[in-house]
Amino acid sequence: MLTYNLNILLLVPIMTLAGIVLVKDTRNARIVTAIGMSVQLLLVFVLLYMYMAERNAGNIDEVLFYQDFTWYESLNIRYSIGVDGIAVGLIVLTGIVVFAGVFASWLMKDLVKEFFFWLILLVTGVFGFFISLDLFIMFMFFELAVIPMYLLIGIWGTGPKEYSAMKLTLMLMGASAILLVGILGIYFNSAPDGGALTFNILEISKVNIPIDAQRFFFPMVFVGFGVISALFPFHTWSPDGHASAPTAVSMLHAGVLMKLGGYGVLKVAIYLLPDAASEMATFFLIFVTIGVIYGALSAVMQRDLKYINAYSSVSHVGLILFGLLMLTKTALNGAVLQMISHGLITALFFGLIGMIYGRTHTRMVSEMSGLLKVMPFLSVAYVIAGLASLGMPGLSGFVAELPIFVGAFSHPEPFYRVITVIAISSIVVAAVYILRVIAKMLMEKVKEEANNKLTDAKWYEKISVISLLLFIVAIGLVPFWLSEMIMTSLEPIIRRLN
Amino acid sequence: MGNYQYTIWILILPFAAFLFTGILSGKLKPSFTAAISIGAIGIATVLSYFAAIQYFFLNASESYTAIEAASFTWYRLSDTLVIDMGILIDSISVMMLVVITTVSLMVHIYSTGYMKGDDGYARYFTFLSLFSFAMLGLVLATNLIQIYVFWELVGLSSYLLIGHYYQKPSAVAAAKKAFIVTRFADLGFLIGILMLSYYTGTFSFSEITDPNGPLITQTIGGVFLGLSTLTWAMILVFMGGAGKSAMFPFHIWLPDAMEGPTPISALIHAATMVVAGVFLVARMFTVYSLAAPEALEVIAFIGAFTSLFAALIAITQTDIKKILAYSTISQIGYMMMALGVSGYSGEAGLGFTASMFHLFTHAFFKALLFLGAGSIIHAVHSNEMKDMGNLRKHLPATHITFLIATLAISGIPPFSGFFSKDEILAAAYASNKLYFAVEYLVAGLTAFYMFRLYFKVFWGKERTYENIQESPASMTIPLWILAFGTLFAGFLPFSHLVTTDGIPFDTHFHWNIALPSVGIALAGIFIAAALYKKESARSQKIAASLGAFYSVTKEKFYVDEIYIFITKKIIFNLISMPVVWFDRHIVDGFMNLTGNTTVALSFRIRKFQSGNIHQYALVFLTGILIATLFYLFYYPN
Amino acid sequence: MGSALVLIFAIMSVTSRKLLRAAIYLLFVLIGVAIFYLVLDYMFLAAVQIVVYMGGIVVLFIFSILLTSHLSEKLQVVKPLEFIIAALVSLIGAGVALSVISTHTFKPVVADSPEITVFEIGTQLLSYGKYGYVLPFEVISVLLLAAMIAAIVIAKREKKPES
Amino acid sequence: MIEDIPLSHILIVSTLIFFIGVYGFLTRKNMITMLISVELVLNAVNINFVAINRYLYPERLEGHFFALFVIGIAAAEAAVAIAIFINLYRNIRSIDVDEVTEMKY
Amino acid sequence: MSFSEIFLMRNELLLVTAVLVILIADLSFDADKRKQFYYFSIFLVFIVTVSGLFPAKSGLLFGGMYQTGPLQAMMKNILNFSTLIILLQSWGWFSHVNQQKRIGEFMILLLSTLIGMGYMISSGHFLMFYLGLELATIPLAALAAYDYYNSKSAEAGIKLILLAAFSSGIILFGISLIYAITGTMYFEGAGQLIDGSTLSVLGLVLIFTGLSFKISLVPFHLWAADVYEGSPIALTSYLSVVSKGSAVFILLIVLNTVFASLNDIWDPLIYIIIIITITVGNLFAIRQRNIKRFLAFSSIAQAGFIMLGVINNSAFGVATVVYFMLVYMFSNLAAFGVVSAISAETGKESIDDYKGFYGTNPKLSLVMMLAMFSLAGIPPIAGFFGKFFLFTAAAEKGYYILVLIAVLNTIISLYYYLLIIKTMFIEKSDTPIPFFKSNLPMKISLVICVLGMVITGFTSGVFDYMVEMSDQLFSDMY
Repeated sequence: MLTYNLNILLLVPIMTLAGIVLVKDTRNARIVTAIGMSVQLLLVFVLLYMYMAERNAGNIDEVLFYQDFTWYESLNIRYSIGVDGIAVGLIVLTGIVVFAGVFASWLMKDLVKEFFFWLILLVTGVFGFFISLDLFIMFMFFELAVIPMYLLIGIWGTGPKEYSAMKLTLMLMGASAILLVGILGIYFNSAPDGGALTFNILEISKVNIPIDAQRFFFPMVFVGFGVISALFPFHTWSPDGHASAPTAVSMLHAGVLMKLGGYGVLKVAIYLLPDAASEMATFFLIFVTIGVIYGALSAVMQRDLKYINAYSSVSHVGLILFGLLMLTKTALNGAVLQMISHGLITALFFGLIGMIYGRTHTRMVSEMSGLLKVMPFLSVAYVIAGLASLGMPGLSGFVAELPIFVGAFSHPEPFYRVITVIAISSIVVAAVYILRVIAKMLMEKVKEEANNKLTDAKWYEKISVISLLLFIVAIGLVPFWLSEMIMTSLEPIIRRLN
Repeated sequence: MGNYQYTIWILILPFAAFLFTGILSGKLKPSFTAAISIGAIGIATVLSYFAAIQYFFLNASESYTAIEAASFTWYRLSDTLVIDMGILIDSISVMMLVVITTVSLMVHIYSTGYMKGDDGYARYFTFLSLFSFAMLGLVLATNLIQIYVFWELVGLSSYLLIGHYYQKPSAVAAAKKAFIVTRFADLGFLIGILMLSYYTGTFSFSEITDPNGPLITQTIGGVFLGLSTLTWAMILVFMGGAGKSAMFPFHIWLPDAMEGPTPISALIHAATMVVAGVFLVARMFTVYSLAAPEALEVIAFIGAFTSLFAALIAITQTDIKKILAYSTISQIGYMMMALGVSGYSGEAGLGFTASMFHLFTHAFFKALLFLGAGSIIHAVHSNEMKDMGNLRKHLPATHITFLIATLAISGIPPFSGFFSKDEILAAAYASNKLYFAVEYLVAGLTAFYMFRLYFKVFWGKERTYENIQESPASMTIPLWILAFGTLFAGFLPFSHLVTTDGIPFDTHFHWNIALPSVGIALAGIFIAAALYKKESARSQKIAASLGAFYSVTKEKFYVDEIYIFITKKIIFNLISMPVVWFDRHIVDGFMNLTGNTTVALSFRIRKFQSGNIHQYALVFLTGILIATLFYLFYYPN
Repeated sequence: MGSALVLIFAIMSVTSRKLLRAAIYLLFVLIGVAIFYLVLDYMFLAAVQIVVYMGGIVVLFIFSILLTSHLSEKLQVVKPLEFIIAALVSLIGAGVALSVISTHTFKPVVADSPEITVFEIGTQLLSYGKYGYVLPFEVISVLLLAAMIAAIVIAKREKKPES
Repeated sequence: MIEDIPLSHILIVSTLIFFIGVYGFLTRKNMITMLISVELVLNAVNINFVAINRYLYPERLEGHFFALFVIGIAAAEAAVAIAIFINLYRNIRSIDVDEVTEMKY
Repeated sequence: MSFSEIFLMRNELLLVTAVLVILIADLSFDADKRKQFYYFSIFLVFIVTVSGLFPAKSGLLFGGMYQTGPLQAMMKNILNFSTLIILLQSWGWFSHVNQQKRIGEFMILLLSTLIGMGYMISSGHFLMFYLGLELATIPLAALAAYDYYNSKSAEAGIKLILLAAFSSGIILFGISLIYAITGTMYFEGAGQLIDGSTLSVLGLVLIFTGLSFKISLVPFHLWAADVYEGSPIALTSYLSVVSKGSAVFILLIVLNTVFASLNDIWDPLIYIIIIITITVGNLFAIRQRNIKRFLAFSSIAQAGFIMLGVINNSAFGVATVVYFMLVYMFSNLAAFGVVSAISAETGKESIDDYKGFYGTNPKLSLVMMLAMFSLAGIPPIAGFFGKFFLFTAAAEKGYYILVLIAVLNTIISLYYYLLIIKTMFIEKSDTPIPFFKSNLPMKISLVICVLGMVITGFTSGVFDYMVEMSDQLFSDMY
């Protein structure tokens, strides 16, 4: 039987990196990147297909395509990789977003080689993170995915880029520092009954870490991963970082990187420390809920498109954590779907904002109007993104948020239902800020003379936009395949929780 | 029973038309787009009529039962909670099918004339298809989530169509307002759904509304503020309905929604979408009636209040579409009130039947009114009554059809409105005399303001018009067809078709109610005729004599201003602004402070490194001393 | 009383305002220490002390003093605050060390010890077994070589080339 | 003769010399005097070694040899230090420690 | 002792030979052949380094005064290797006219300190320890003052020698106390006889602080920044890598042999010192504008991290320390290599001068960036693995709070490392350092460092081998 070698997901980006380094002129650098990421996208779909085929064939292993090599023998660090449905979903997301991102930054002007190099390095980290099953390599890829961000924002960003880049990097690395302690804690408690300590998630999931240790380390792991998912009050890196980042980086960061946090919370904090998760969920839920509402309310008052979207991300990614902390299967499923859905939507948003900015040279909502007339393609895409973001059925946002709310509401504790009601109200606020932008920016008459001459999307921008749109609609209309894939993979986690 | 599999095409066709024309927008000829849309809705209409005939008249059994014509699992939320997409055929959905497809088809045809030459012609038809699809999906929904899905899609298409003239700021604002207000109401709906699903573990109507089902037979949930949790859930569900159906206090979006093209107002904001709330309450009526009667009381109250409130405002408006909008609100209030006073099963369920009946007839005459108004606007290029007068000469077809509809809405026999309104009044009379009195008054007010409109537009003084002429056939034919419907819809034996429990019952005519209601309607007409048939100063005098009351109603009771106050002043300025400030200065400030403190600290302690060897040695030695003393006191062995 | 004298000289050598005098007081201290060694029967050590210190180090000091200072010049004293802190730290340090040492019960003193001859010292110094010191001896020779080169290379400076 | 002088007496003296040296190191401004203070410190330590050897462990000469090597190293250290002092003196015409605070913070 | 056993000491013997050969060769190479002489000397060091790669046996010499084993050999290899790299990086500095003549002396002094460190690491006796320490310090002071037209250099030399003398006085006092208690100076014997009395604790504190001075742990670090700044760059890197590494290693040996039974007592001491060392080092590093001084404080902070491995006080901890030293060597020397290349070429040592450096010298700035990332502990560069293992070592003992404080401090350190990267990559300058070509030895050294930084982390064999050796060392010795 044919099996899928997950290493290829790392190999292709690495070869792309090598290609970028080797080519001489800048034009070729982006072509190499585009080819590399197209191949990667193709491989991602092959993975998706093979995963589903394998599952349909009745393979009920917790993870598929498992590979395991001993790396550091003395610490029992292993290079173990494998994917479950959740990981596959997020890998698909990453593949699409990076593909779209490369095309969105087609016109990148200075230091093109370097830009694509760092971008692909970041992507390598992300793919590595999603396939890894060993806490050590997971952590390694996590940091690998974060650090190129500094240069990407610092060199190619706009506005107060140095400040934003530094803040973002320090806060995220600070979080990963806390996370590191949590991981070490898990490691040293991974064999409470004797035996070899291990970083392997699958193995740790078979033992029960002592409850005291869980109580001590759960907050660390949760906060560590939570910060990259813009956990209140550690979210402030996000608006500044997103606002300053170049287009493709915002896309990847909001689209994919913020999901590392959610994935980590699910696969490490909740899966490995289930008892503490149940105990402490209430406490953290308060912060998460504040974040959800707070992000939405902040977005209402912003004037800069990127800030609006960044705060909206705070709110929407907050919903991911919200769903995760509910610890019910439905909510978890919704949270994972929300990761994918929000990833696509926000990437589309940032991509479009970048494209619009590239034409109008402003991101201030008040300085634009009537764009629908001059750039219908981009504007319509923006409207669809907006609708998806505010949870319009038929688009992915709805099918992701609905299970979160249903799952959250099915929690037996009344407190959870009350808090859910509060969280749900964010979708109304979302409608307010999204429609406000659409109304002001896209509709009415073109007030600015110069804007009348602007052109609509070029072919590469269309590729970027359509690839994202396609999936937003596909998931929105036919959520079944994705949610089933995730649901089966949630089983082990649910079993651990009970 | 029968095979209703084909009904799936009623949904698929408009959707296919939407997708096809949407994706290929710009590549197709506009007229071809229109043709596709019309073709799709046309076939859907035929199928709907066929389904109606099959359901109501080819049905062998005595009662009408709900049939799930099609169903597939769209989305599995958990092992037990499943979202299906399907088609539920029962008396109200079939009735709605007829209403929607008919009015929609008429509007489609009408629009080919009305929208001719418009920039967004193709886009308009694309969205019309989307709306038809969404509205049909809504009424055919088999479960709460499906209805919510299509509910939102209906809202979306309403938003898109209101904003059709997107370069006009007022249209943009109206679209946004409509969306946000209904969205807010939908929040309640969604929470209500969640509460129901929490208690029942299902979304399916067949289980939730089963009179012998667990939700109704067993008391579940606790008590909150004196009402059971279920009641609260049902009130929240109604909140969603109130939003869509523009019940007070969510009515504010509907008059503004008249910024959309007039055919849209006819279709969405008069005949179909706005009655979705009524439909929703009817859909859940079993639960309301058997398990949450308090919620039903709320509905009745809101309905009665809104109908009076909107009627009062309608009297003073000058924009013909606004008048019609307020009249729509008022009429939906009627329907809501009727549902609210209705009992369950048999004769007691008259209110339900009456409400559905009124919904049915209202769709015809209100669509007709709007399309007529559209025809007028098409000719006059204005919405304001001051620009109109004596139009009966110029627009004869429009005039006749408009008059028929006006008589129908005023409740003059034998027009359809008379029969349905009569049943509503009878139901109110049987249940609550106060509501009866209110509705009785509203009937008079309705007749008054409708005829005020009629007289001002079609009689009165001649204005100067630029090449005014009757609308083309594509617009007048739908008017005639709808007029035909308005004339004869009232004779349908509704109590034999649409009842609370599906079992037909006989109604007798309530002469004691019908005659006075006709009387008050005629009174309203006469007053209107006296005041407005000829241009005179009398109306202004009366308005002046009413003073404050007149201006308050003209300003729509300042509800809009209250909303703006709440959103702008309270939510934006008092909540959002502080949140943003808090975020920038406190939360982010704290992060920056941490960084700055570190750097500042770094500057503070630099003296430590003075460059002087003495000091270095001193620090060295002090370090040793501290360590030693630490051990002397902590490890004194 | 001998020890008191040594202490006094020590204090004077660190407080004297005249540089050369400080060196001379150091010399006295060193002599005192040598006498200690003698008292303790470590003749060889005493001899080394006198030869190396007095013959080497102190002479080195005096030379360097002559090279770098004017003899009449009085040494500057540190600021009062610095003085107080230094004195305080030293006193506390001494107090702590003394209290620790004085409270410690050492193992009983071995009164009689074998006579140590220079021959024995020589043998041990060159033995490579346990308690043999040939390796340190070699190492210190490397050290001295290095120190010598170091001192020369630093002190022997050429005129700065014009560049 | 060691019967007359108790070990603790010698240790007290050596400790005092040690701290006198330390005090000198902390207060003397001239580098040569600082070096003198260091020599005091080393001598104090030497006394320790020798005394402990003699009183407690006379069978092995470890302390004795240690002291021997310390003396040697003290000499080497002093030589290098003075070479550097002289070099500094050529550069800045002073060997006062307060003058060598060019690098700080 | 047989003849073959003397080969256990081959590292030191070869070094001594090399010193002697250089001494003689110095006389035979003419003034115009200094470069050949330089290469010749490097070749000698290279031979010594290579000889260290042959498998090492463990054994005791001279009755236990000298003890060696694979781990010690490995540590010496690291030190030799570092010295080799430092010498490779020094040509730029050597080639200046006034330095050319004195290459020989410089080499001799540097190698003699290396001999001292070798003996110190291998010592099994306090006397050897002390002699090694002094041999590793006194010539260094001379080297610090080597640039004798520069008053800063002399100042550095003075600060180093005076404070080193002072600290060795303190160590000696501590040794005398231990001697008073145990009556022996052999580590093994002393370890068995140490009793945990207050006196022994005092001895422990004194010896520990004396060594802390060498490692530059706060508050015994104050000399480090000044000396690093004032010294020639070659010596700065030597101090920060070689000298520090050897001191850490002997501290490990002393703590785990002599004071093994007192580990409950020294744990809190190290615990506190780690916290203040990392924090103070970081806080000072933030503000530095001189790149050498900056690296000095960064290496002070790094020393604090190293102590995380020491506090583990088991074989694993020792292995993590040695591994980190290896990684740290590559990273720090890469950084110093770039600094010294720039310094030799332009004389610029201020961080502000590095603005726009990437525009003119992309390769060097990439090396610098890698070094900074490695020092900050960013994967997949070796520094990440080094730090991770150190944290693991501390966490193994259950010091999670300590690890937390340490990892939070890595954020501060990341901040200032990023500042350097920012200066080079992001900030623009009107007068950037112009493009220049590095000399061949420099290139070689930088390539080695980069390869080391990249490969060491991925090849798990290195670390696993160290753990194994360290286990063996512990089972042999203690």
